[in-house]
Amino acid sequence: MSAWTRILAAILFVLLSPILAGLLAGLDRIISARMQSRIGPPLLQPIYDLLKLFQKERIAVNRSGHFFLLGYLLFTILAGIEFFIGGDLLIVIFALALASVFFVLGAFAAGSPYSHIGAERELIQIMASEPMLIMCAMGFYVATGSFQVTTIHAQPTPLIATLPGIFLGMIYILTIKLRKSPFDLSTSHHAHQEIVKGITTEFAGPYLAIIELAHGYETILLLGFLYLFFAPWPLLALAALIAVYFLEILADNTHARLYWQWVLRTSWAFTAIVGAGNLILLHYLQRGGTP
Amino acid sequence: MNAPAQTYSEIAPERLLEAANAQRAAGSRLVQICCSRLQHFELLYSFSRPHTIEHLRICIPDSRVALPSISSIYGGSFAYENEIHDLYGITFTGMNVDYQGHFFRTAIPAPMAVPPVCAAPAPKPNKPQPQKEPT
Amino acid sequence: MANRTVIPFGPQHPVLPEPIHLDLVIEDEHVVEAIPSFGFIHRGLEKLVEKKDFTEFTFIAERICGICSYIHGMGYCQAVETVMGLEIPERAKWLRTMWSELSRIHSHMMWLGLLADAFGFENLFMACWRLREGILDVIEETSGGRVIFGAAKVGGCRRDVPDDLLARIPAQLNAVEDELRAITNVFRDDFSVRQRLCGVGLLSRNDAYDLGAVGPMLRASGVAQDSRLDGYAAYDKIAVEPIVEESGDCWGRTMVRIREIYQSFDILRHVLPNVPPGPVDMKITGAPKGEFFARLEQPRGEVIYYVKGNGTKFLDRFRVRTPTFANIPPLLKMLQGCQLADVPVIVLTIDPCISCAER
Amino acid sequence: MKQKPLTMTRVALGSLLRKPATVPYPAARKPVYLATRGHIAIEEDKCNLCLICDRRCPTGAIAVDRTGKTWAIDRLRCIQCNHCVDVCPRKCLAMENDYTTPMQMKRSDVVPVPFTPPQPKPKPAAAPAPTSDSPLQAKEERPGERNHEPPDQSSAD
Repeated sequence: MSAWTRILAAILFVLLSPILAGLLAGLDRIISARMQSRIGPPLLQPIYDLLKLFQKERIAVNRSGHFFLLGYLLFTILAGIEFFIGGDLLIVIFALALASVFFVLGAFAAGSPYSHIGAERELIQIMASEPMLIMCAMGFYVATGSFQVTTIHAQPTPLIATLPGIFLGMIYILTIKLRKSPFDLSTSHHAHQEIVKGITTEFAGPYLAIIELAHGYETILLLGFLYLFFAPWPLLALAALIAVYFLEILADNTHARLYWQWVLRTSWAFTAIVGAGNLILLHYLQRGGTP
Repeated sequence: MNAPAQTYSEIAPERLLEAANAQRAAGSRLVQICCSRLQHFELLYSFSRPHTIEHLRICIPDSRVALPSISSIYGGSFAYENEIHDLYGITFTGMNVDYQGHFFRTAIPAPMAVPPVCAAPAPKPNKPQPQKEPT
Repeated sequence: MANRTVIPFGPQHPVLPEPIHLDLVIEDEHVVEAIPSFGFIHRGLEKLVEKKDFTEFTFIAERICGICSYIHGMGYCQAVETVMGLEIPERAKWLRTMWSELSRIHSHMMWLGLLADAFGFENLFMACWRLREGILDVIEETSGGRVIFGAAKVGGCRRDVPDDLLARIPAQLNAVEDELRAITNVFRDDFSVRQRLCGVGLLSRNDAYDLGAVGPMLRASGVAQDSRLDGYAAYDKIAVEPIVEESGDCWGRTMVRIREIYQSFDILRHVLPNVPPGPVDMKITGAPKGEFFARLEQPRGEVIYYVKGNGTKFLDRFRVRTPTFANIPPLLKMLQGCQLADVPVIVLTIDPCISCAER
Repeated sequence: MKQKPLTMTRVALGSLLRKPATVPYPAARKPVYLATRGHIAIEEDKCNLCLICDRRCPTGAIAVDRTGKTWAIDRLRCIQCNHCVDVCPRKCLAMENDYTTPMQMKRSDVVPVPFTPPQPKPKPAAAPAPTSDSPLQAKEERPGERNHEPPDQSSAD
């Protein structure tokens, strides 16, 4: 990749992601509505929502909370840029983790008990999902010998062939990251939850818009991760991403919200079995293949 | 209608605990406690077994008379007793859960303690309470 | 983090659409104690009876609650009728029975939806409410209102239902029932639903009895109590078997209500073809003098109407003891020691209607 | 009993393929029934301003002005109980089965009534005396007459 293509990729990511994520969320809402026999909102509704949030009054519960939110947005964007310019996967994962920590700190900065419980649950969700992200990077490394996204992307054969377990694990934690049932613990797409909007309770107006924006960037970035599994065949990749997203919506519509203990237990168990199992198997296969 | 027979009997406030114990021993369920503000205060305790409902009537001349709580016998009675306390200002002694007047949030204390607009003359109470409180 | 926090829960809480305030003392995510307070929408309806003509008070009695509206109106009328010694026409009794059962089905289906919403199952919630529309349509077609029927009247019913309409209803009910099976099977079998309901909010048989639980709460703890057995309206001509579950947890209460929905369908199928011809109301003369406790079975449980008349057009005392009020002490008991995530589910399983508990 | 995962899938996918059950409200409306209690309408030609509906309305939504010759209803206060229709001696009120359009501010619908009371021939009375056309004059006064604080109209659930 030349320097210019890298800059172009970064700019495209920063500009297009919110629109793409907004359209995706709009589709998500329409399909969810249809699954519930409703007509649902217009396709562009999430984008209208975002623009409206930015126009609202700025009310601060605690100023430091907003500083942390900016950190959340900034590090999510940085992670995305690093990913889409073909940088180091480990830096992407660390920047993403840092962003989540900023988000949690932002929620802790507000005094509300709902916000606190939401933040605690968000920490638990990070604990549930982070091992899988790291395992994913390790899987790519074992399969390709590199943490560079460009190298992984340039593989001649799709990685899904060697890393199916890692792919399954990634779909699993995508549900957590997208805040879909049964994992919508810390906050949910609608307020009908025992801790209301949980981690986002105390943020309103432009600050809530920042969270939505960062969430959009994060979604695109995670879909980028999944894309890497099918990199040589873009059309198949697109089909796979659509299928995965549809399954996420279906899961959201066929599950109750579950307890955080259950989420932590099953996420660890599932990712350990499929992720670590895949890694170990791959390791032995490669050793056996090239003695 | 094969509705169960309803009986009303009037008892003195002192005999309330004793009567409630007897109901409990007979296996009755506490159905409700109702307070009415006529010229005096009238409390009705309803107990039911299959096919019978018994109502115990207690008349007290004004809300300063404290009544014993039956929550040691029927654990769920505290809700009724707190409600009557908050709406009528009658005090119950020995409640197992006492919300100290914070069960019902009312703008004015004891809003239901005013006598009815169109009150009939008070019925002749049987023994202990002569009607002596003109309001 | 074993420090105690107090979480204010309600009166404005999205998952608890009822104006009750609970101070939840929590430790980690466990509830140590729940302290209720209400009175946010105390409307003084019981006091209003002193200013309203006893026949016109029916309109207010119907509006004590928006869901079990019909039985409130009917219970009030029944209490007044008994005080006045009226025997209402046979057709009115059967129509009252029909509307009571329709109102039970629609209330239970709404409740199922709210419960699904409380544990975060939006699709199930929407499905229950979509099917409930079918029942609401029947109610609207027969009574003119969707939830406030406006059909109760001292001395009978305010409107008659044409016989051809009565003959058409069973087909509509069957259509709803067929679709409902798939939904109630989800409540019965689904893994994630069972995770959230089984073993949650246990109420033992003794506690249920001692704390004065009523309705599905009491029946789910193994006590067969159903006021319909008293035989008001036309229930003396219908065999009603109380539906009892033994488990005493949230799942048991859900099952009681689901089975009651199907029982109500059965009752309606028996009632509709048997509505006798004749007038639906009678002329009322005089005014109530005396007192009476009417006991009826609402969807939420046993409800008590106490009427004390003094021989004028204005009653001395009208008291409603709603099932929600009786279920508050068991609710507080169940909330002790539960998880924070279970609070909405447990509160929902008493099917709270705080506005009728406060009148 | 056995637990099964994903039992809702069939319902969800089925709904996805079917038409939505909701209607986009202001553009399309659900059908109403013959019996539906929608709103109160008046045939003003028949009305004789007898005030019965005004006095008997449980929420005080109807206001009849005899001097100004108007009949007015506050639609937000009206609870569609049909009582005014039942008590109207001239049968000029009716319950229509369609709903009124939602309003953006509180106002009363005022209907002018073209009623001229028959002239009381012999005595020149200042106020219209109880005639056969206005049978309400002898209505008993009630305690707490015309309770203008209506009970909560909204149906709380």
